[in-house]
Amino acid sequence: MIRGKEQQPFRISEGGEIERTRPLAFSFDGKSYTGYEGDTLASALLANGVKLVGRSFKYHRPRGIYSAGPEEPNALVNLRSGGRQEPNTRATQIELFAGLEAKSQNRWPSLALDVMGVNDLASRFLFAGFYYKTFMGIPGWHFYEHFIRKAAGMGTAEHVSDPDLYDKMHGHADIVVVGAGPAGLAAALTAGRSGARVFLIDENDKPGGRLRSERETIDGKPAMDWAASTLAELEEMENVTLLRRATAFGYYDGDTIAVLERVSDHLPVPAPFQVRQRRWLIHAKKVLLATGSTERPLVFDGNDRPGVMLAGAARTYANRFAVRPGKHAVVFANNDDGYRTALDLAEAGIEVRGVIDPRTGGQGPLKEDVIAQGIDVVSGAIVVRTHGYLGLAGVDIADLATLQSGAMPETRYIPCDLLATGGGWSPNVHLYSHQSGKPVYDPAIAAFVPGESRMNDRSIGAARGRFSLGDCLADGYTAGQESAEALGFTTGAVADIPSTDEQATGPLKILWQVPALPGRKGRRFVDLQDDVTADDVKLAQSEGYVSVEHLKRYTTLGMGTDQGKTSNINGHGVLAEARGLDVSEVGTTTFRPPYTPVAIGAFAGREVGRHQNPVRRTPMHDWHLAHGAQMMEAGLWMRPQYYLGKDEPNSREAMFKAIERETLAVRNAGGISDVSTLGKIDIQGPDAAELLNRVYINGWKTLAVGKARYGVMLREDGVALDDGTTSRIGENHYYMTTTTAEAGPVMEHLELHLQVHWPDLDVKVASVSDEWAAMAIAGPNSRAILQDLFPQLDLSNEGFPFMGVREAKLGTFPARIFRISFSGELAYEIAVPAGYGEAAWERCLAVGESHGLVPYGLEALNILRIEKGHVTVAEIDGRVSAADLGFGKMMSSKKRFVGDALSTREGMDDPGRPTLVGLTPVDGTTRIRAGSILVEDPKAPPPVPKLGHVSSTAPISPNVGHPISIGLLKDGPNRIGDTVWAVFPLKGEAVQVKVTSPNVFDVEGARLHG
Amino acid sequence: MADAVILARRSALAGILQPGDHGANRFDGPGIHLTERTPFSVVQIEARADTAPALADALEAATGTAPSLTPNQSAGTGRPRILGTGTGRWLVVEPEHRDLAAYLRGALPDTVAITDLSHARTVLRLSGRDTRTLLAKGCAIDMHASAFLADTSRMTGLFHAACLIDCRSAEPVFDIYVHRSYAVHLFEALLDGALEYGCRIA
Amino acid sequence: MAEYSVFSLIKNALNGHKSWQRAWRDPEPKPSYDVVIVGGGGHGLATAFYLAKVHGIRNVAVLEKGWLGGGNTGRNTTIVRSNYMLDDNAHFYEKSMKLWENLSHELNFNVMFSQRGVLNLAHSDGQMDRFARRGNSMRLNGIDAELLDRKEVKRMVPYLNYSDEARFPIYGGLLQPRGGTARHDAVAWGLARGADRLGVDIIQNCEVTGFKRTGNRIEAVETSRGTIGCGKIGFAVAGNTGYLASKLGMKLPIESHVLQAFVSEPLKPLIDHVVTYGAGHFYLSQSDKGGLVFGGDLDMYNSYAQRGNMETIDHVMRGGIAMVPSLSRLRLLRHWGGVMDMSMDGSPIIGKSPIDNLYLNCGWCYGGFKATPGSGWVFAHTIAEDEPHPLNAGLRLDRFERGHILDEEATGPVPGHH
Amino acid sequence: MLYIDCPYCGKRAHEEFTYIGDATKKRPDGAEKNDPAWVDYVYTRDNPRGPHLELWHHGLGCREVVKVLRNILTHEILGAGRPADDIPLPETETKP
Repeated sequence: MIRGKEQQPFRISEGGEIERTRPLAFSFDGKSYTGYEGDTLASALLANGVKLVGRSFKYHRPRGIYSAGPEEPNALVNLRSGGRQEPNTRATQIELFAGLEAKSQNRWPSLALDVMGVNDLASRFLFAGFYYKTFMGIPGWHFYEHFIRKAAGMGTAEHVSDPDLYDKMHGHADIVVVGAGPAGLAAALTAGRSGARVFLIDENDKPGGRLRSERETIDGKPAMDWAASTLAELEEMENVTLLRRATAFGYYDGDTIAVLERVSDHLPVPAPFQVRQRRWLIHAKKVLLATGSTERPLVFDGNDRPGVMLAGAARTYANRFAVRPGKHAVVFANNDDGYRTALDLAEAGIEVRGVIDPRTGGQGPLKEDVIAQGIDVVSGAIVVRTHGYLGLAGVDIADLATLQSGAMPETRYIPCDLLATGGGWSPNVHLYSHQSGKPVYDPAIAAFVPGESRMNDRSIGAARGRFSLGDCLADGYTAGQESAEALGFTTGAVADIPSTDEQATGPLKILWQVPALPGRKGRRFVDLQDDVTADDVKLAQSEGYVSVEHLKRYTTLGMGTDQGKTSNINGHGVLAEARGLDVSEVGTTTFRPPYTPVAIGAFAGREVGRHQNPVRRTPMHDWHLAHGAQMMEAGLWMRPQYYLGKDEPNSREAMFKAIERETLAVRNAGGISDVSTLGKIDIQGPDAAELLNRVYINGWKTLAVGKARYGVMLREDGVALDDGTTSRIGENHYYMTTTTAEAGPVMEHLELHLQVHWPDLDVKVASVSDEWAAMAIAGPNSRAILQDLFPQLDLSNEGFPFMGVREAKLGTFPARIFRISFSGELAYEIAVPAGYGEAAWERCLAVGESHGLVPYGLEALNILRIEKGHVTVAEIDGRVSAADLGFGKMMSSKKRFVGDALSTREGMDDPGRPTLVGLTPVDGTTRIRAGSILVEDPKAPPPVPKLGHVSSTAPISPNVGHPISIGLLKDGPNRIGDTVWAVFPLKGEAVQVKVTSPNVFDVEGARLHG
Repeated sequence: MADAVILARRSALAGILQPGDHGANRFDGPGIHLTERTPFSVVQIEARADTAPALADALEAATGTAPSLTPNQSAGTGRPRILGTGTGRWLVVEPEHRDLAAYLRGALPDTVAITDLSHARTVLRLSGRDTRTLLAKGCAIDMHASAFLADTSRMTGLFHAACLIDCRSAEPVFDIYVHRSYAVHLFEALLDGALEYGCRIA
Repeated sequence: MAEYSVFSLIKNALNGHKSWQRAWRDPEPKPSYDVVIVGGGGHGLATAFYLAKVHGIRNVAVLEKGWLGGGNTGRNTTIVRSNYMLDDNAHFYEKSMKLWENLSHELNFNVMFSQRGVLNLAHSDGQMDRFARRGNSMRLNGIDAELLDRKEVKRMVPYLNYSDEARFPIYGGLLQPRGGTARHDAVAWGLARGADRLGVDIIQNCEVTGFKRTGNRIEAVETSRGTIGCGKIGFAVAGNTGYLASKLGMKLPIESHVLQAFVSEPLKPLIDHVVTYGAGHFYLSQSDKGGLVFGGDLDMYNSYAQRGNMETIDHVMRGGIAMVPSLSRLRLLRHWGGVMDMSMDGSPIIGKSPIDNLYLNCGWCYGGFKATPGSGWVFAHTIAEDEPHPLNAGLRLDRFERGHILDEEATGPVPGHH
Repeated sequence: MLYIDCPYCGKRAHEEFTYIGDATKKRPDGAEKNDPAWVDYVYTRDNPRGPHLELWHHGLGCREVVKVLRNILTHEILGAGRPADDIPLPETETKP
């Protein structure tokens, strides 16, 4: 496509990995451009001559593309739009796709004209940590903060929802190889050939790593040929899984590698049913970290100008993307990469106007090659300053020795639009460090390398400071083979390690900061993203922030989205120089996961929206929905709150009407409610009664077969854990019920005690919560309804007394019937196997219709039980004792039970503790709110002494005729008949209340026993 | 009396499981086949640890299937199949055709705790090309064919629900026993995860 | 030492920042001190500061094994609040809140205390009732609190998930308007500078390795920088309290657990308050630098490692997206862990110990940061007077054997559940 | 993930387990109600900065309680067994 070519003035006509037959249109800041498939956004922008791509964090300085990978500090853009908008996305890692939309960030009104650029002029006032020293006065920090926050931040996010899906996957491997550069490919190859299960994980669209960026050879052929054939062999192996576009972002316990696979980020939108990203957790027996290394910048005056670029990145753009990152280049490096870069740039048709090398003397064959090409090499020299504003115009160079002697050197100006710069390479020790691995300093490469392995990991190739291609290959072949063998796989003969034709290189010259010209106040940026300069580091040091952690926190060095990939070690080097120490003595900050930032959605996977947590459904769930039930969450369960009639709107009035209707129906005729959510535990064995005796406060040895008993359990610290009924349904067979909320904890409580503390008890417990559907039928007509359901049963008070238990058939299937009551009415609970639950429920309603039976929900249930003073989780709230709930007398003194010992402590045994009482408004009409506090004097100034609180209330109690509530009141039993105040200062309310017994309805229990 | 209505044992997935093809339409056919096995009988039997071998013998005598004393092993072809679920604890399972719990109560000594869980478990059968991958989405155990062999089972968490996963064949065919109240949740999670492979529900 | 102010800032800017002094000295340890505080985090430094300022005890050393504020002071989620229900906690944390409100002035160091409001969301009627009880108790204790219904919550924080798709709908919330955040590192530095200016010796890289005892007294501490005599000694070492106590043969009602914290990439202002999700463990605020700072529940097992695991990370992120769906595409930049000294009832322990001249300040669970000035204030009082202040009388160590438990979360003696 | 070797189920990720706590605390069954052993049992902990014996409940597995020896400074799992098992420190020194 000719059009694409015209628009890409910096594109080289041949070479690279791009598909020139597949042009892709994209836009940046609203302007349209064209790139090619195989481009990144960064390479496509460079191809189009776009150099200014962002503004820095603090000073809003113009910034360009600095790198070609995950370390990018500058080129952060807001990618896509609407719900798919992604702020702070590194242009260097965005694969170009058709229609890509990107915008620059942290500028207003435009990238070229940014008003906040005024910060740059005021930079002397905005030095490191300036905000700790001011903004303390009137009107206070919160006022100033408003403006600081607006100025800070990087990208802009909006509250829009994400239309894409995320997935999570587990993997298991013998060997995980992280990174598919030469070392990783070689390791995966030898490990894979052994038959071991191998995961090879690479963050790029295709394997090769640095091989893609260099012009090296393996066995005399282009290195990428070797990579391609290796890849082809790996793809044939069923035991090898290759994850592309997948970043191993964290190393977790148990040799678990967390990986983010970007499944669809290279597409305009994910395909139907396809996810955007997939988060893997891969459990490995061995981990080979072939994570490569990151090039360090050089720190000099004006090193942040658009057009200044890492040397390795310049090679990447030229070699892999066929892009000239400039027309006239200067190379400035403290190692032989400078010469390699000059050669590659020259090959790409860029005019190289000089290689500035701070070293003196001969450095070997690469330098000779450069000189042979007629490129000017200036030894013992440095770049002392750059020129230009929105883009590089030229550099000043000077003699290093002269500068270091304190004299003012002569400077020479070289006009250029590209300055390729490199300070050596730092191994990527991030994953190694995530598991508390301690990197050690290697002075030969002026970088930290992995120290001792704490996990089953081994770093190979550049990740451990072996930078030559030959070393990387050898490391990979050997590590893959040895790791497989250590796991018991056979690898046969040692594979031939391919040969390379690298040139020897000389040592680098450590240069943490390039000296500034005397008297010049130029800024030398250590951290490009967060605008931390060498002077900031020195200021922090002079103020005593000398630990690397203090430095990081005081100056924000390394706190950006790049986590200091290009800045940390230079910053620590500058600090070390200021302190007169070696870098190894100041150490490094701790690398934290993730290696590169990970979308929060990828951790949630599909567990979002209504799938955030499982929903538990009772066997009658569908019936409730079909019959007007308004459902509410009860933990993971959904339960009916109340039932609306066919044509009733879901309004507040209708709700109150429904609740009243249901409450009255239970008291006057009959109601049925779904109590399937209660925990149910099957207890079998000769020691079952002994177990019950030990976990409940009351005695269980005398309970007869066919009878149920109410019990209360305590925690070991004497606080009430749960209550419920347990029935004896056979000689050695009991059926325990728990509250809905405590079903799990009680089961675990029993299992723990049986397995750990009382293994001698011959008893087994099994959860049968899901086996039984349960429904409560309550009300004066319940006996008649039951009789219709179970004509075979004698339901008289004598034949089936209160707390009796019967087994009977309901039609053809078994049912358990319990004469127990939560509402205080004559009531029964029927349990049937869950698959018959809905049928039994419908049967009850069909039979009960003529008796006025209606379904009732939790709201009515709550009113009914408050009328009776029965407690729920609102009272058993994790702080009350059995005695507080009025169960003091139930606590048996004839046996020992869990929680008895610590119940006797003074604080637990104090008779003045708040105790359960009933509370009625003195005026008979004012509603008492739950959560009210009971006080003597509603007008007392704070702090007001508290007597207790209101735990449960019913704003309407149609049966009693006035609002009712229960609560806990200090010295409660002795205060019955008194009045106190229930205050609710959150709404400015105070209600005078009369203290009563908790039970205010049918106190004698005539109905229950009716 | 409408006993016929009452007799109808209702699956937790009644009305939820929609037969047909769902999700991606793959040229090589759906990667996942999903069915519910219902009605199904599931009975837990548990012995005191020192009587486990004796119970195993009694179980074999009663059912014709010898349960394995090795952890995580399944035995039997289906009528019944016996799955190890703990030390001295098994699930005896089969398609419902008799009152299995009552039968076992009659056939086993009374030192055994027998708990009918037929209604407490919903049983899903998953098969097809992508089954192991689908399971790996929601479960941390190793689903690879070399690690999760036929006639072994695992109790584990699958999409946050407690499950027993029984590998019937390396093909792969898996039976998944989930607590009834979680059945819809698990089904939805499985279907959601299966859409990219195509899912055929029978 | 020069005061920090906008004038000093301008003056220094014009002279090239040559005259800024060290924020605190780096002294050699003296042979002995009237009071030795072990632990150079916020609590230890605040204790030294108030010992010197309020009680005139200036011959004080703070011993820090690493770098100042390197423990939980420098790795928490920076939330400050006093929204407690139980009186003993409420009065103590409210004292701390009042100190926070003047702390930047008191220290002449901007700790960026930002009273942006702390909102706890409720997802059921029962939870609303519990919040009402807490809010009413706060009001009766003279602490600000507001109970918001769903509509009011929506007006305040419109970006939460109010849709029918939400698994746990929002019913309302409890707001403490005076709650907020502070710049955690600045608190350590400001206190260090403040204490130093009053004569306190802050000794970094000085690890306590043992104790010299005579009878029921500690005569001196053995450290990596020599033996240092002490008249009185206070522990303010959070997650390492049990470890130090074990060197004295003491067992405490404390377990060390790991709590993770998270920060997103920096963004322009997006979240203006501190908001907590009530149907899972997630809380969220945005730092002044722009990072969304969030946290969740403990990893639920004992740990001294300052890093956590993925299960909890997933749990937290799920909670986050459940509360604020727009978080989905934003990116997690960094996560880390802190070691929490979880007490057995979830409330702190500040007071005397079974050893005559040893005082304990521990059991902070994950609430230690907000307590920093209050903790130092009452601990200084306790050390100076050899007697707890009424504000920490309820936080005594012997409350466990006496049964006066302060279980704010009502979850019992299981440290992981608080 | 921590991988715990459940005596019945085999090696499983810790997310299948619920952490119970210190396994060295023996319930003082039979001790008098006012015996300080109860306060000690419920409240005080060694909390060692190193190997720690602890109980985990395999709730998403066989529902058995597993005793685990774990270095709580490094999270390294050094052994696992049933509650009554004696789990010795491994012979090789644990990594710091």
